[in-house]
Amino acid sequence: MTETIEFILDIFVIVFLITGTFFVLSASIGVIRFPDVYTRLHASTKAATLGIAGIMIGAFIFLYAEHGIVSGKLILGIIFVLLTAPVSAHMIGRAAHSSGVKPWSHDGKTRDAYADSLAEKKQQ
Amino acid sequence: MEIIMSILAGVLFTTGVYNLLQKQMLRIIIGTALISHGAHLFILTMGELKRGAPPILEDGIENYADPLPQALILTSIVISFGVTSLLLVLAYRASKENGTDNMDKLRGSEND
Amino acid sequence: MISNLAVLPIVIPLIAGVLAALFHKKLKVVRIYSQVLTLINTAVVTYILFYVHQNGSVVLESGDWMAPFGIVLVADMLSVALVLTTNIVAIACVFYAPKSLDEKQEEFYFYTFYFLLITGVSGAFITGDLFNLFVFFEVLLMASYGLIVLGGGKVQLRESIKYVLINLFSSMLFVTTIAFLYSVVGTVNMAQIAERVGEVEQTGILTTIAIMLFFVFGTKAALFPLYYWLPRPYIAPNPVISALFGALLTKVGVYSLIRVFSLIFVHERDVTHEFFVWIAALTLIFGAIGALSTNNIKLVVAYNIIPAVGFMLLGIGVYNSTGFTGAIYYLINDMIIKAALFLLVGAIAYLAGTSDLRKMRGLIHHYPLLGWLFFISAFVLAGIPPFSGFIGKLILLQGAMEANHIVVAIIGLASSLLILLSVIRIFIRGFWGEKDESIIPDKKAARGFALPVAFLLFFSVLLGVGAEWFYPSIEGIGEYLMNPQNYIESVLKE
Amino acid sequence: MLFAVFLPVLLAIFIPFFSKWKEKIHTGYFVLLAPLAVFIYFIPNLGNNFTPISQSYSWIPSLNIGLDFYLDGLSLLFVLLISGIGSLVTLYSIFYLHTSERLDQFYVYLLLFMTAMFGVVLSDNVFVLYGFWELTSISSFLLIGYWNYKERSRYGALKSMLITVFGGLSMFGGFILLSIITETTSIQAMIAQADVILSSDYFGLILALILLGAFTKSAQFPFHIWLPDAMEAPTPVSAYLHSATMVKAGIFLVARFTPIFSGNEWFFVFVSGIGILTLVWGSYMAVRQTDLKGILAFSTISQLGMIMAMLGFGTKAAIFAAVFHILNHATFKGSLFMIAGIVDHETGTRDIRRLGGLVTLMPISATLAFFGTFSMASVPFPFLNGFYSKEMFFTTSLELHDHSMWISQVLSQAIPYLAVFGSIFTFVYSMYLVFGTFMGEKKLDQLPVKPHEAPIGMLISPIILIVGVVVIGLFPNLVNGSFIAHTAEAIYGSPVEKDIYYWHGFETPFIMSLIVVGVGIFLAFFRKNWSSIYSFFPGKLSFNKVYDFLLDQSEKTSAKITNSYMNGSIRRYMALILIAILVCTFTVLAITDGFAWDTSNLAKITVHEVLIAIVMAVAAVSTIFIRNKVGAILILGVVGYGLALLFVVYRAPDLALTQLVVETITVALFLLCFYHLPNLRERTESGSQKAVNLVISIAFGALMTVVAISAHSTKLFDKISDYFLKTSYKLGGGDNVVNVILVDMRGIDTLFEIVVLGIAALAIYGLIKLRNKKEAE
Amino acid sequence: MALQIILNLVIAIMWMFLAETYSVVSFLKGFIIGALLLFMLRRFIPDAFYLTRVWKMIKLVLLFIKELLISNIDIVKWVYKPHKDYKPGIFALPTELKSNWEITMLTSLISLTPGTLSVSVSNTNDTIYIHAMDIDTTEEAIEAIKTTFEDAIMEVTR
Amino acid sequence: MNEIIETVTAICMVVITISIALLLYRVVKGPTNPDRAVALDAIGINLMGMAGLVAIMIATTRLNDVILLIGILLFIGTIALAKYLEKGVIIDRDD
Ligand code: NA
Ligand code: NA
Repeated sequence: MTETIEFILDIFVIVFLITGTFFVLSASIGVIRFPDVYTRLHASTKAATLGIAGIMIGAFIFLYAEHGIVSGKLILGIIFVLLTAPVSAHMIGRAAHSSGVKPWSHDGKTRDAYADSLAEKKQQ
Repeated sequence: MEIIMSILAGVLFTTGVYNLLQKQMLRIIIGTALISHGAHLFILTMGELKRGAPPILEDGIENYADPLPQALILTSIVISFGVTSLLLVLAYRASKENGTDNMDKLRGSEND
Repeated sequence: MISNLAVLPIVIPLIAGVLAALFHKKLKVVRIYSQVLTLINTAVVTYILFYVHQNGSVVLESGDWMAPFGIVLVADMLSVALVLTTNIVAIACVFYAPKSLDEKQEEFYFYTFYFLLITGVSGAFITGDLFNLFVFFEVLLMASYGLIVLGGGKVQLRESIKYVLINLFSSMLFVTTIAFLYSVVGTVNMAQIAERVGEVEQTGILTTIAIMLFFVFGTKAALFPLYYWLPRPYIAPNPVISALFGALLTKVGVYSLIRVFSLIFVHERDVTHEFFVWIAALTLIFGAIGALSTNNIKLVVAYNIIPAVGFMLLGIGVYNSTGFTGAIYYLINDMIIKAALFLLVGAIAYLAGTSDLRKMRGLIHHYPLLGWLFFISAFVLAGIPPFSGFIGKLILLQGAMEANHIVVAIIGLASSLLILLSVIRIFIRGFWGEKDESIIPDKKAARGFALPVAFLLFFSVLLGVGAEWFYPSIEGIGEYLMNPQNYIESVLKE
Repeated sequence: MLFAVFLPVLLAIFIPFFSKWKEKIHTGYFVLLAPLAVFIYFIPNLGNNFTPISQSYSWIPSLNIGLDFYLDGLSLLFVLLISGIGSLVTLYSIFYLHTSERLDQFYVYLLLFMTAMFGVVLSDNVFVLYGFWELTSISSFLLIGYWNYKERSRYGALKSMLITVFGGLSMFGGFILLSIITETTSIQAMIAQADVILSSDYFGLILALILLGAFTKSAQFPFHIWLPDAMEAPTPVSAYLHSATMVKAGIFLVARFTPIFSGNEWFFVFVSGIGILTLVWGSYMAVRQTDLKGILAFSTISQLGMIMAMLGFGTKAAIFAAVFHILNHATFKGSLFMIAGIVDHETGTRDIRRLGGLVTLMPISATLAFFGTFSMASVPFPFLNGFYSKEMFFTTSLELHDHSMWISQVLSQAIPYLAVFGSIFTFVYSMYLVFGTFMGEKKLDQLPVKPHEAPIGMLISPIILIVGVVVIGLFPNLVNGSFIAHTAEAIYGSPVEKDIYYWHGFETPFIMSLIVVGVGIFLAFFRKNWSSIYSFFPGKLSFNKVYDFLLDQSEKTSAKITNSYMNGSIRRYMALILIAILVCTFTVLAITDGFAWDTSNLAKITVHEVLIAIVMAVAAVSTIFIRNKVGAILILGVVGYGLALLFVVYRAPDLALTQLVVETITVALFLLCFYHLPNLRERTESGSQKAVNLVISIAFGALMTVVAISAHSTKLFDKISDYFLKTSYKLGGGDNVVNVILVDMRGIDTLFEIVVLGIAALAIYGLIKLRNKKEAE
Repeated sequence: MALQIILNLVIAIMWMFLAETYSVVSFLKGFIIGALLLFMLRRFIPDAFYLTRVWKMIKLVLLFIKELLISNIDIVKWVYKPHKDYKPGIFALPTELKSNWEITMLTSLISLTPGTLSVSVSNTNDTIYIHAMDIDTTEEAIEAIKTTFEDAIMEVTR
Repeated sequence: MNEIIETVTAICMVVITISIALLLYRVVKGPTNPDRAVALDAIGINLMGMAGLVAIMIATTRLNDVILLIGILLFIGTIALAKYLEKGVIIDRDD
């Protein structure tokens, strides 16, 4: 019985680790491939965050299955990352925008409602 | 692995020294930071790598990593931090006061 | 526990420094407090010196961790004698400080930095642990950084950066070298390192490490070709700070060289010590040339640090008990006279309104006392009898000649002449000559400056004229250094 | 004798108190007590039954330095000379120096000098002798610089000090070697071991070093150049130090060591060669001087050369003659200086071209001068002591030892001719001196002061000396057996019995004297016609110019050398330091065969660690190329975080934690401090500079790596850490061994690490706050 | 709400005393019993039953996670697409939420939604500017989602 | 089974290192500072993952602190960096 459970848990570990790592790698590739800082933010905040959560869950399960350790701090770490990632992304996005980075566009026409509204305000 | 780490630490020293030989304060200070990283890595390496568990005693574990280099590095990290912080503020003040961050222009003459 | 004596010279200034930070704004209090505590500390150290002289080295195993596992503090004659000299210099400086510093500088923790500098220096002298030596180096360096940037204007800030950078580099080289040494001998306790190095007769890698350590300490000690950083940063701050630097900082480097190359790395002397002798010769030459190169009186004194260090290194390099005795005698003498000279040129520059020799003349008409103090200092510096410089030089040269290093000894003599020329110029061009009527003499300030200097010169004369009271003990240290087994046994107690 | 030596200094201490009354009583009267007392104290030693006396006072016994005084014939001669002439000079100075001068300083220096001089001649301990020796230089320096508002004074003072201290230091070196070889510091004990010294490998060096001391002090060619400039001192000083006493210290030294050195032929070559050269050069140069004191200075140089030469001959007769001439020279030269001073004092000038015909205005001085100069010129009159010694000089120059080396043989042949040559010029300048000043036409219009005879007080001292000249001239044997024979014996080593006769017979020496007088008169008469030969030695080539050049260059070249590397550039400093470290360490590594390569004790290599290493390396390298400051700082952060990761990988969680926090704060601080500073610029250094930087940095990194690998491959001992692991819990009460080490076993490290951080905080606070205050003001 | 939590805790501890077993399990039992009690007596206690709020929170978190998963798959698709055929841009999204806390939650949720990333909030707190990977397809779709989010957040906070 | 986990962990480790290397490229390349910030943030997250993997490798919970700390510092660091890039200050001051 316990062996089966352990086996299943191990499978879980492997699955979590692999998917997690896959997402992390994808995020990095995204950061390389995407054309501007905003699109890169998409990649890094989302894929990397999830990936890391996957790896951590894998580690959590592993430590529980192999050593019977329930590591609260790991869970805390996951939650923390999940909660903070979008905030970080928002902050970087805002910083990028206010430091004048224009969003990339496929046809050269920038669609930027924010910049437009700022320009309007200035005119007023 | 020790050899690779020695090489890495050597690379840190190389890049650190190269930066140290530049003119701009920022580069120079970055150089010192790299050198201290290199030094710490050397200490760690000299204590042999991966020879056991982290040096936190647990029942049933016989082999531990050498704790002494770790203690020494810890002391050194804190000290380097203090020095680097001071150096940073000093560099900032010096470049503000002298109007340049180019050390080559901060040679001075003997009677000032 | 009598062995706790060893920690007092470190702890007293440490506590004093911390407390001084607490009421740093109350200048009147903090001045007297600092002066009193310096005197108390000196008294304690004097007692320790007598105790050690009577009963032998005091070894403190901190936290009761037996050597070599814990950090040991070793108060032997060498370290305590140097700590005492440090405190004598400190007395002069702490009484000079209120007259020389402006109140802003005093308020901004001068006295704290000052005490911690003493802490660091004393700690470096006393510790028996190589890594702990690094830590104390950092304490004294950090305190010196604090002092050098104190109230920094353009020049000071500029020179401080260079000073910090070079020292930072050499510190990092130091820790790395300690790591290498640890890898080979598996310990950082100096006595045990010495024992272990002796057991394997200093294999090649150990000699290489020894040379690296030499460069670490040599940079701090300002030896050829490592001294470039020293002169200008040393004259940038207030004279009292220059005096503390000139008297103490490089000397810690010299002390470390003496310790390490008498205790630990003594088995490949054909490589190491022979090398030192020639480095010493070059240091003597280039230092003296440097001192002659400038008309800035502060810079002249700063450059004069270098040949003095060359003399001491010569004493280490010849590796005989006479050489060590001379090096130590000279070291003690030099700590005192360098402090006196820095304080003096500081006072002169302050009173003359310039440190450019070409712009001063006839000062002796206004400030005769300072003039004569300077005159005497010049001869102490050049090693003219009967002052302390002479005794040190005599023993050193004897040591060098005993070791058949005649050429280097003669270089030493030649550099003495250049040294004399470099400082007597200041007397001739600055003090002699027609009275400069444009100067409105500040007699009171001059007296205030002169007293601490006279205090130091008193010791210099005492060490010369009263050499008989000191020499046998210092000779004892020289012999003690030639037998490292004594140190090892007193620490490891086998 | 201790008291006698230090009496002048003791007296000097009271001078400042005494000078309060100086308006009423001249300080000089008080000072006079010292030399007079010493003179009287030593006078009783004169007599035929003299035996050397030694007295010892302990000073630094453990260094074998003691106040060991030794009074033999040699030191007796000098002590009496110093105290005797000292008394006369002091007396003379009372009238020479007005009370409006800074007399207290003058007399303090003078007393200091007396002590120094007594010390030099009485000390048996080489190092004490050296000490007093330097003290004579110092006091001479102060006396020459007495009127230091004059540029020439300062110049002369420095010159004399540099040259004499140079010699002193050299002599000191010789003394140290002697003391090492003989294991004693007593001169007498060294003399007893003369054979040991002579056979030593270092004998040549010792000889050279000690002779350098003697030659500089006694103004021997080419070190004589300081003496003419020393004439800037007040005339009493010139008479005393720079003619009668201090300059004879070198003679004394050579005499003192003659028992040791004369056993070697090089002693003859050097001492006689230099001596005779000095004689010739000094007398030759004296003729072209126009300053009275200048003539006397060169005259002194040449006379000193003559004495030196005789000491070098080393024969019994020569030594006797040398000793005799020391005494004679002191008498006539001392008096001549005083007269020159009188002339200066009374006429306001010493320029002989502006003087003339003073004999009618200053008859006493003129008379004295005639005796003095004629004695100096060794005119064969039976009442002039100078003639006797000159005659002996000629005699001894003909009776030299046989020598084996060719150089000494050549020298032996040349000496008589050179002696005559030098003596001719001596005759010429002597005549020029006395006739130029006192005879011929009066040029009163050229004098600043209307001349008249000096006050009697000023004349007493020269009169006494000239009386000495005449008395010795008439009764030379008066001073012989009771006095100078002891001196000669002390130098020669065995009794020197010699009667002094006026008439030796019509032999070679007398012929030489006649030649001297004959040619001398001729040359003196037609001096103006041949003096153009001096232009063959243009001033530019003189040794003075060499000195000036050296002194000037000592500063200029030093500045050039020093400025070439001390240019304030931190890059340059670092580069030089690094190169030094590199060269030396690699060399040592190579010669000690320190490199080691042992792969048996390595941790397993894993791909990810290698990759981390590569990432860190790439990041580190890219700090060099990046141009954006924030980017550079962030990359530095990457390296730091990478290191933290390595700490994680290598089982050091505590380190990782600390590194993370520290790295983050550091990066933040970097950003904070460098936000307002300009962005990174393209590196503008030249290609060669870049190459140098690159080579240095790569070599340095390689050095560290190589040493690290070697150190790792040579683990020779067990680590003390095993003990920590074993005892951490038991004794330290903690299971985190690193923590236990930090807070317990190495608690001091931790305490002071915190101290370092605290100081840093205070310093940073000071840096920021002090600026704010300054800006507020 | 605080009162309810304290009451619940007190009940749980009281239960432990009553049961005379001091373990996590008995504490949990007591806690559940307390919660039930509070639920039953909710009419007599001021404020709404606090666990409903907790439940809503959990729902919000689940929503959060769901959106996260979806958005990640989207992103990965974009990452590996050979051609850059998306049309990114920034658009404005008006919101009714007022407090900083609420807006932060909303922007975070939006950031985790497929294809969108909040970039800024206007000074007046009434408009959120959002960067979209594909502006044409998302601009309408987001309107619907926004209301869901706003409701969910307001349920938790108000 | 454990060997498989070991292998998987090792592979994951390598992959993440590669991922960090890619991000490093972005840090160096930029082109804007916000780009660097993004990449740096991602590197931080990668580091957390690595620490988690190491924890699996040497089977210890001692690294949990490290993981959590990286998370916290990363968040603080990113926020600070973003504010810095926006305004040039990290801590708002009243003056
Ligand atoms: Na001048
Ligand atoms: Na001048």
